[in-house]
Amino acid sequence: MVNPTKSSSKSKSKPAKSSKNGKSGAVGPDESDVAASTDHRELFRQMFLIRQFELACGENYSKGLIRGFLHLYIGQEATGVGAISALRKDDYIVSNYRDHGHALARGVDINRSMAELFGKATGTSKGKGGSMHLFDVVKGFMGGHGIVAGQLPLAAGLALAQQYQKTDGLTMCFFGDGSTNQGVYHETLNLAAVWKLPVLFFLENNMYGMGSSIERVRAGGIDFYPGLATYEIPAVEVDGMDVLAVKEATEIAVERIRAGGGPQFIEAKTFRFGGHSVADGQKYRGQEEVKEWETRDSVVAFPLKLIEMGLVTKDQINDVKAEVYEAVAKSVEFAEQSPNPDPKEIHNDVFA
Amino acid sequence: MVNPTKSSSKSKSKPAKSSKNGKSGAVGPDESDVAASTDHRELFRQMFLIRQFELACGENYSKGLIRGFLHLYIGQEATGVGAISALRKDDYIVSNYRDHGHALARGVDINRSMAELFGKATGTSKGKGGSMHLFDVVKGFMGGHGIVAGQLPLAAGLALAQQYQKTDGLTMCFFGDGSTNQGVYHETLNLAAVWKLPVLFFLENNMYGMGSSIERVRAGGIDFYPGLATYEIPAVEVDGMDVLAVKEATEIAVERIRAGGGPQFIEAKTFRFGGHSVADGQKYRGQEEVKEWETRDSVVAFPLKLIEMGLVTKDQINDVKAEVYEAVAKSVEFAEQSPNPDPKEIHNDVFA
Amino acid sequence: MTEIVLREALKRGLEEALENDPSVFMMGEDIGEYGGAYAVTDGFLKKFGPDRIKDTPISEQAFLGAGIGAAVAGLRPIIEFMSISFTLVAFDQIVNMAANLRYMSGGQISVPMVIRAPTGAGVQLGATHSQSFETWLAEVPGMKVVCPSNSYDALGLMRSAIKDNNPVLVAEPALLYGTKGEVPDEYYEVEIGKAYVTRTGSDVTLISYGYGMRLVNEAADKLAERGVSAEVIDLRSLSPLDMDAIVASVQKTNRVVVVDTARRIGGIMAEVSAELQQRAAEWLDGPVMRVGSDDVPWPYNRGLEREVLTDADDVLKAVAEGYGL
Amino acid sequence: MTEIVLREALKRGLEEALENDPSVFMMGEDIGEYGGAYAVTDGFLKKFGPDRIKDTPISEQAFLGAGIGAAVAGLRPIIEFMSISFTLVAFDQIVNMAANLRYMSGGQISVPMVIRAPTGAGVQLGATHSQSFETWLAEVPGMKVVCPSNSYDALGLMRSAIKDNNPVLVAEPALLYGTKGEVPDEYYEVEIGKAYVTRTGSDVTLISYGYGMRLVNEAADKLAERGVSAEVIDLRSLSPLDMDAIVASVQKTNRVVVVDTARRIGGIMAEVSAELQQRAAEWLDGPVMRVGSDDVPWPYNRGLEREVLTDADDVLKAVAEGYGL
Ligand SMILES: Cc1ncc(C[n+]2csc(CCOP(=O)(O)OP(=O)(O)O)c2C)c(N)n1
Ligand SMILES: Cc1ncc(C[n+]2csc(CCOP(=O)(O)OP(=O)(O)O)c2C)c(N)n1
Ligand SMILES: [Mg+2]
Ligand SMILES: [Mg+2]
Repeated sequence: MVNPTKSSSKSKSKPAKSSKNGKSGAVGPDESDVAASTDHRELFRQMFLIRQFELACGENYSKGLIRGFLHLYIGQEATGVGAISALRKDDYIVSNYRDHGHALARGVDINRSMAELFGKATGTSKGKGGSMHLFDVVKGFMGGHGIVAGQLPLAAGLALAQQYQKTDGLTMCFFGDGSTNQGVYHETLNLAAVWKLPVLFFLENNMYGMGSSIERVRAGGIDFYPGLATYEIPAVEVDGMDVLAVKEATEIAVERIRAGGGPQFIEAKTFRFGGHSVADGQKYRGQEEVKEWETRDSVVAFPLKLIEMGLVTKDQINDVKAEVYEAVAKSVEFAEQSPNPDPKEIHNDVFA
Repeated sequence: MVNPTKSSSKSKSKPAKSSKNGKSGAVGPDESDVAASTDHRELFRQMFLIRQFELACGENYSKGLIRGFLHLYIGQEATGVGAISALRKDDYIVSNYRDHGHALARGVDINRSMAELFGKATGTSKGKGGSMHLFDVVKGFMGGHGIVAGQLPLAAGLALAQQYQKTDGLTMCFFGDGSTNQGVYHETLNLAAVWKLPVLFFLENNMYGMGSSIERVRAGGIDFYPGLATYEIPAVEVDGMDVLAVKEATEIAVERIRAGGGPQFIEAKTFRFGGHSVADGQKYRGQEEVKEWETRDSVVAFPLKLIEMGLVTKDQINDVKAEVYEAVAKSVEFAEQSPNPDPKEIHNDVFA
Repeated sequence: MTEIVLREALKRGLEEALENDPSVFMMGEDIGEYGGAYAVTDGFLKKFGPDRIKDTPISEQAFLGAGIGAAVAGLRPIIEFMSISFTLVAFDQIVNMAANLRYMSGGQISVPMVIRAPTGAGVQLGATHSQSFETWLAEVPGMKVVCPSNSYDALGLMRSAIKDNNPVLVAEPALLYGTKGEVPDEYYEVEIGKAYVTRTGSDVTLISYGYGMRLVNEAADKLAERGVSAEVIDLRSLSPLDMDAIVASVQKTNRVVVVDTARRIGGIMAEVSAELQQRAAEWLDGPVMRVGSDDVPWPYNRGLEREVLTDADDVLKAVAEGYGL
Repeated sequence: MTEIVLREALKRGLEEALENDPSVFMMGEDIGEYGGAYAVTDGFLKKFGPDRIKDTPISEQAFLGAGIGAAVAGLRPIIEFMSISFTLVAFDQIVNMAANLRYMSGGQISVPMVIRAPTGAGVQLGATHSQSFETWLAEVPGMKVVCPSNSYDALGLMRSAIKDNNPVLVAEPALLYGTKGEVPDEYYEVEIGKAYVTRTGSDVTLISYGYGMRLVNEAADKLAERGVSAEVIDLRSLSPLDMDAIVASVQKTNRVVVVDTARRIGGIMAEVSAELQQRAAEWLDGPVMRVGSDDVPWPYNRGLEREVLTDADDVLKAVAEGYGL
């Protein structure tokens, strides 16, 4: 069992400190490793892609081209990217309604993702799912899901199949702090533990469930991972603003699961820089808190650090950026130009 | 906060040892106290009454005079009697479907209770509720409830009203080990803790949920109380076969609640000597385990101990027994002779 | 008379009750600091304080159930769900506890509780957020279910719901929160269990409720243009259902179309249709025509959602098909 | 042909699938060591082992939801609920997940899962344990719902349900587990979505399903005694609903009574009745008569429960009232 790291930060308005535990904390990369450098660039590319994608989503929501509920991942990029980078292609990922970042990090096609948000026939779900319901089964991306914590048993079931079929695949399940107050969360943790399912519970603790600071709605404070001991599920905390720390913590957990260790739990402390959804005026929190977290923006800090460490050059970063700008612009173009689904489509996909 | 006592017993087939913690363990009564002697006799009377009542229920089920599901409390008498003896009249009690013992310990009329099981018009619920749904609102007995763990939020809500109305009353909620696997259990614990509700969560851990030994269906072993730390709810374990230990542990918890300490949790280790319901053949467990627990039968052991300590005489015990035999016989007679409800009754009590 | 939007009418009903009755309090997710997902409770926390405006964890089973307990103990809780779609996670508490407790206790218990929830499709929220479970809950004995289509009824029904000694679901059509309507300045209530004839007519009866009233009104206007006189009934209360009012109208017009913006299949309009057979078959000049949305999950795409969602044209088509008008 | 009770028929269907298809497995409370609350899975644990016969915690949301996940990944889980009343705690998973996933994913996902649950009142289990939620789930697009009334259908429907690539609820009438019926020795299936005319007749069509078939058969016998020839239809499948078969029969008899032992109000028979209006109104000599149990929670007392529960006499009364037969 991994010993939970004790969080040093107890105040709700302070960004989580990097974990002090060397195992899950940020560790400097081996500077001579070219592959690692490519990896780093790739991690940055994904984070930057997500950021730009989300910004484009926000813009197109304002224009009325994206509708319904839109939950952006801005601020949490390091978490999803770090976590998913530790997976294999045959693993499953299950997400909630804040799913764009997870989908893109998984390599779900950006054009089809944007098209889904535009509700187009070329979208991942043919325009039937929308922002909250990106799916790409070929990529093992088993959906965004709209009901808080409703996705947890799905993940347990996918993992059950992996176990039943005697593979060493696993299922990674993302969920937020607020969703731990749904009963089904607890039911699923217990079930996974009793059956030793190969599932990685990944809590993105961004300190708020919609307008509710966890401290107002949760007994037990801002740290969730110690509670996992109740279910005998090994749990660690990691700094969700540090992509390498997240990656490493996830790699360790993944290894344990593949070795038959049963479910594992990671709590990443992170923050959404914007509102819960684009309709949220954030009356419930002060801007200082947001500003403070923004100083740790991984999309800004990570490339700077890479340059500082001499792992990549400024030019390389700029190249990545240029590539991303183009990809996102193209995805919007693709989405705009894609056709709406045929009205007859409403009757398809009800039954298999 | 009360420090959880560590259970010394880890085997499923061993009766729980008396708690080593003096606070919640059995403490010899003050021998010179006449009032205490009456109390002891009363505790015994209640336990013996429940036992005889339950035996009578079983008999009348065999005769077909009681129908539906019938869950007997035999073996667990010390738990309910000890717990409820620590309450005030203005406190509420909420139970599950195994509710006869709780109702009788609360002083719900034995005739009307038996009549309810017979489905008669004179029953506590006019024959509409049956065994699983005894209610006596005047006595603060807020029901037996049939859906596993469904009664927990009801209890939290009653406690919320007590808090809202600024009384120092509290609500005691009984539930079984199996019910802790329902999500609503966790939702309720958290809610009660966040709002500091005056509710006493009383777990009757009889080691089985129907045919499922807790060890097969629960991660975390046979001890539940340590997990309450997650919710910051003070929790203790007590020997549920020892009526005085239960009473004392409950008194301490009750006091804390009345003093504004918020929710408290007691786990009583106990055992049902019979099947889950009268229809259960108990294929899932060996008879040695049952036999071992039966050696600790409080209905037998408690009066012997009282006599041994010179607190009551054998005659006094026999007087109590005679009184109980008569009361139970009369209750059956009352139930048998009571009229069935008028068929028109089906339309009453749907709306207020 | 003042003109206010439906959201304001609901708000006024809640505010009044909170002001006048100390046993009234509210619970729900983000109703306090956030001000409510649809801003119905905006400003309440400041005005009434955290003891009466209780922000809850995302624990619908627990807080709905706690509402039941508080009601049983004599308070009058008002529970907000962010969406009627989320009532599903608390269905056991609503159906098995709130609605059954009185009966199971032989009448010892009453549950004077209001459940409020935005309902219906139409704003591209997709399959899990666009449902209309008021039609299921209307089938549960022990529950009352109302659904206002305008500001007047919203305030009047809210007053009655809060005063009622039973669990009452107030289904609030999400598409109508911003719709204006006149509300008297003097006190009034709208009785639960009474439908309302919003327009009298002689040729055909159109029956709906909530957002569906938009459609039947539009259809009635178009019918009037071609000289067909439609009588329009707003159910307002799905349970108890005012079959007397429906039957009386059908006896007059001899033609009827029932309309639900929820799915056409099942639900309250199947019930109205079936019951009309029993109570007014001999008065009918044709079949009870039933109009509703397609029997598929709600899609996200705007065009698809519009395609699924029934509209005034469907109502006109049904009038024509059923009665040649 | 062999005569076996309905429980045995279900058991045979399950056993066969477990034997022949390694992707089939079962989950549920006490289906293993205990042998199942209604003994349907008795002996399975020993025969198939704990990997395939999974005893679960009392966590309906989690294990039903895990069934969905396993189905999505290509397995064929069969989930047992101890009572259909307990599906309520998992309604969100069933309705919002199992039934919606395919649509929300644009057809990428299928959920080949069977949910089994005893249904119905009649054994004095009271308000919370006697319900019939198959009628609600039959209204959910993406779900299939079947309910056998005899051993033949129980086995045939179970085979089809397990082979189906969609979530299928098999509602098992609790009162019929011990009822005998003939079952062919050779392999057969009963197609989901097809009703069955169990008795042909010319004067009136009686429609029911599950335990209700007892009533309509009894009523048909009594009608025959007085020379009235009843056609009897067993829906077998509540969704898809075989309206074609129903309409065909009504076109022949011109009279119809729909019968549910669940509550008369709402549910599947309201749907059949409403739809008959649209599709066969011109063939009907009278109103679609609807028979069902009283609109109250289920009481415990035997006499009261019998009073609430509809019976063959109610069916006869409806035939007389509606059609003077
Ligand atoms: C059962 C249910 N209740 C309420 C909601 C409305 N809702 C959607 S997201 C959300 C907050 C969830 O917070 P958290 O789990 O922390 O995730 P985050 O949005 O912070 O990523 C709420 C209340 C819902 N979708 N489902
Ligand atoms: C939601 C739900 N699922 C299943 C059941 C069936 N059931 C009734 S009691 C029971 C076992 C409960 O065990 P426990 O909580 O330990 O209480 P005990 O019977 O041991 O007192 C089960 C599974 C139910 N009533 N409700
Ligand atoms: Mg959050
Ligand atoms: Mg137990």
